[in-house]
Amino acid sequence: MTIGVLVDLMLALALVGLSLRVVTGRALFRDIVLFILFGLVIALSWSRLGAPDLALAEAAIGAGLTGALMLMAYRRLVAGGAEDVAPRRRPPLLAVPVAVLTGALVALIGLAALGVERVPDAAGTIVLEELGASGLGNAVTAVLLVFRGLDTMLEMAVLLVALLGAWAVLGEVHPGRLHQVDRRTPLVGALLTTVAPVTLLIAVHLLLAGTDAPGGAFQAGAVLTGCGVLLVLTGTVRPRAAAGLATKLLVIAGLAAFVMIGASAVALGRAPMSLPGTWAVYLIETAMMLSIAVTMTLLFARARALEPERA
Amino acid sequence: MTAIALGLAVVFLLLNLLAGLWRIGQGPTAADRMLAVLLFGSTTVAVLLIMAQWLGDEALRTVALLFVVLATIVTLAFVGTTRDGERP
Amino acid sequence: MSPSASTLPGDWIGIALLLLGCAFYGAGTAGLLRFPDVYSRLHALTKADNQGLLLVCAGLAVLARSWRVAALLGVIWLLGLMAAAVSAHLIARHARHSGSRRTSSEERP
Amino acid sequence: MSSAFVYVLAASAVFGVGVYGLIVADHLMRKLLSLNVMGSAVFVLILTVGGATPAGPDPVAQALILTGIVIAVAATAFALALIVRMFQETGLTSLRGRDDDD
Amino acid sequence: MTTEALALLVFAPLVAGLVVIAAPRRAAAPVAVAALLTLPFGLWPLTLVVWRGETVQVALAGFAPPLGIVWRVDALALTMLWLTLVVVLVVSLHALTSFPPASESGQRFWPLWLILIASVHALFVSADLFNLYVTLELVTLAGVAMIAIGGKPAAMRAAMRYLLLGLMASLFYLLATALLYGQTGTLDLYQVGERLDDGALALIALALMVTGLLVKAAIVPLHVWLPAAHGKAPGPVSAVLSALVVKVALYILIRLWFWSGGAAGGDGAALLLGLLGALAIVHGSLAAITQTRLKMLVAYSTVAQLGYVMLLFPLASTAAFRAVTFHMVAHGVAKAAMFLAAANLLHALGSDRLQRLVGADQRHGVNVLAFALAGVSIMGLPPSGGFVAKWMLLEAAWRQQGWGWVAVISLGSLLAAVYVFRVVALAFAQPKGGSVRASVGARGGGRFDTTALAALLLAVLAILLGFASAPLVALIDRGLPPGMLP
Repeated sequence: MTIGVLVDLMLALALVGLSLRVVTGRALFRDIVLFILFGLVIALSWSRLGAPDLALAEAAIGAGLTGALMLMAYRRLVAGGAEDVAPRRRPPLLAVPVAVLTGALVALIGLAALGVERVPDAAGTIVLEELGASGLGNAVTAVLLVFRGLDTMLEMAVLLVALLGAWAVLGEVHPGRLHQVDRRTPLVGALLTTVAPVTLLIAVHLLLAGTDAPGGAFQAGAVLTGCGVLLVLTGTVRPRAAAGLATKLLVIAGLAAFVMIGASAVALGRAPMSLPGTWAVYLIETAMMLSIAVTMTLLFARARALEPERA
Repeated sequence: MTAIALGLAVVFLLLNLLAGLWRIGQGPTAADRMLAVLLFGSTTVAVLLIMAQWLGDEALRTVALLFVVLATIVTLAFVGTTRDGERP
Repeated sequence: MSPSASTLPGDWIGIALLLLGCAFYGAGTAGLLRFPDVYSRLHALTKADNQGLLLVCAGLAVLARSWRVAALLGVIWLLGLMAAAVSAHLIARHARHSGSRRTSSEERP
Repeated sequence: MSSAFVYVLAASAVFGVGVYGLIVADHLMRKLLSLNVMGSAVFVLILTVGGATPAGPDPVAQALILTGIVIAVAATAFALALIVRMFQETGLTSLRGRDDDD
Repeated sequence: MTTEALALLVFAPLVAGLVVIAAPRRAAAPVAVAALLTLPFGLWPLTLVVWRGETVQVALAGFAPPLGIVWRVDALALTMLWLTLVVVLVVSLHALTSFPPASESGQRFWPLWLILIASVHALFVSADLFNLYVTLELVTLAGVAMIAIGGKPAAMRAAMRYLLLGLMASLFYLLATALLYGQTGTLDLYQVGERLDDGALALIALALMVTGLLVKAAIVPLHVWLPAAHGKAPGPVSAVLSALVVKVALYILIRLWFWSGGAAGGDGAALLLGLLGALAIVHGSLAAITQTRLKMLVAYSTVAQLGYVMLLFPLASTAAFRAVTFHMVAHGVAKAAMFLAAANLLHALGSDRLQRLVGADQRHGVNVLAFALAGVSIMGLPPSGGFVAKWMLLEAAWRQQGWGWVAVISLGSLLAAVYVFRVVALAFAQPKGGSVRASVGARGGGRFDTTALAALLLAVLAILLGFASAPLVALIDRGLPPGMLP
């Protein structure tokens, strides 16, 4: 057994232990914290499995964003008087056998699948062969934007629908009251002036490098969301009653860019979703990054729009 | 030798993480749990940096950078979250 | 840089720094586990971990033999320092507001 | 024993745990946590059973996971919005009880 | 020409949805209507090609599978697209009144509605397992959002349950997709079918996928989310959920079974699916009979009617395929009519408790008529579309001497008659004391407006399908699964 496998075993142990606590615990706040750590360990696992693109996405989205969203929702429930600690209840009789059986079944097929010999012309292999033609150096980005762009376009639609759905059930918005961390606290102010620009830099770096190295619009968008969340939490921006045109345009930008380029290809006599060049990849990715960041920040703030807080 | 040292360092830091889990389970206050998250954050950064060297994967340094930047945000979300929520 | 099979003389310095850094991490964790109240735990953890991160970064910079990587590691350490400072401050403030007390202050007059 | 072997076992266990949580959990947010845990398990399984190329894990499998991660966070965000509003309207954080009201 | 047509079906509603979000309110109605009216022009060229017995294929971005995704329209897909077109156009007519595009509620409804249409189109034409996952997720999320749109507690509870179960089902589907990809190296439905062996691994993967789809298709016993979700949603949403959205999962299931090697599961699995269908028919119908609310009754009727589709798997003959596909169309049209009529009555009477219906025929005759006509089709009485479908299915079962199936199909129609007649009889009943009590809480539902017109239009179509069944059957015959002969 090599040290590598030892590391894998430890991560695996942490995954199983954490998931058990997250799922069976009875103090919600603690278990959300554990869930964030679960995401962190998953990110480490991606690193071990040789998938840095996924590690980046998991760090930013899986652990960071989902965790922050959960904490925020928790805060709203508790502010409304919800109980944190659940009473102990007898679990349904079949729950344990069903869970154990499902797990065992999945393990069985997963292990069996490991033994399957790889097809020589698997899609992933062809991607690597055709990578040169796509003009990109990062195979994952090439799949997402060039080879299977339709999936990514529809995924942007999913994100948009999530926001529209959240808006539909928003109810009354109370402008203002969101943050509890005062941005005039000296350290927080310093944080804002350093971390916010650094997040911006990292986002741009991930976006630009993402065509050839790990990274891309999703990771960049998630990092940028981190910046947005920071602004919301420190009260630098506050919710507004209605979304203006700028907000709406930012929210739809990613999908709109994809749709326009994908559909205009048809008008030019090419197959739908063909991209006219590498510049289109950058254009779409930039639009996607902005849309992801704005959408997720709005979902986090539970707002239709945000505006700078006037001091 | 270098590879072994790097691997052992990762194993040692992961053991630290597992120990931190105990503090989260134990509490007793929300702040204690958040402290453990802090431990997780800083240790993960170190693990990622060492793994970048160990596995020869440049991109993991970017992941580490991302962690450093985003770690504070979770703390901020936490501080805003628990004032009247978490019982001590 | 790819993992090298042979160890150059300079690498020993890197490894030593790295392992020393890990030891600091271990000390921080020990503090988190053993110290009596939230403030002392905070103290132990953030201080030791930052020191640990510095040593780990230094060790890795030696091992990587690349100025670019060294610079990146430096930036990461600085940001980590910043993040730890702010986080520790916020957590401590939160703990004080929600009524946690220092065990030691009860013992001293 | 290979890395993939370890992660398949772990992910399967985590998947089972998630199923358990989905059945047993009462609080909607915990159900959502369980779903997310299950989702992560599925993602790990996709990468491990998706096969590998000489240049690392299958890029198509990675792209599928990235898409899956974004869909998961979008669905989670929407579900949380729904949970919060439901709580504001009914004071409930679970789906227990009857559906019958005007 | 066909490429443009296909692109139009997906992109036009999507673009319209985006414009409605960003443009001023008064632009919403014209934009939405314009987009909807372009859809027939997309469908027509496709129909011409498919009618010649060909299949339309478009490799997206020019990459053939396994590298890329393919849009593929055969007769089955085209049939579902036509169902979508009819239902969507008429229900949109209803929505123009019930969710005025310039109003606050309309501003919430229309973008989701247009994106839902685009995603249903994208789903029916997709021939890629993972792309189907994304579209399925999109359809589900849009559906959930639209159920919850009014912010009523009961609707939100229903939406929540639907969302949780839907997400779980998606994970099963996704896991199975990964397993199939690992084995075949492709995500294309048809290539998977060619490359898949019938080893245990493939079977388990398919079983996982089928389980996920059964949840999304609300097949008993995995139907628990459906009644409230469809029953508590706003009228146009209920209509489109019952007519299209649940069919979407069944469509993928049929594709998987007959085109991607799912039938390798063997007779045992097929029988199991058929039995679930039979159970759905009986349970759904009995539950519908015991409901005290109109929309819940209609929702349980959907649970029952979906069961018929499942009979295809054990029968697995050309006749059964024809019958079931016809049934999906006939039920889609009739059920949309029924939900619209029920929603109109609910709106007019202020409640959809069945007792409130007494005497409804006098003030809300059009809606009652629409409900009754649609009911004729649901029951399977001649000369409706429902009759043709059930008759064909009965014949298919009879010819294979599946007496059990024959009994279930007949019983289902009988039970359907009970719940439909119960409603109609109440509506035509003489109110106590001879006065029209229904006027209490009435909100201007007496007029013959576009909402009633929409319900009636669909109901009439449901009947007309019985008279004009030949072209539809001829279309279905052009896209039989591989191995089935006309």
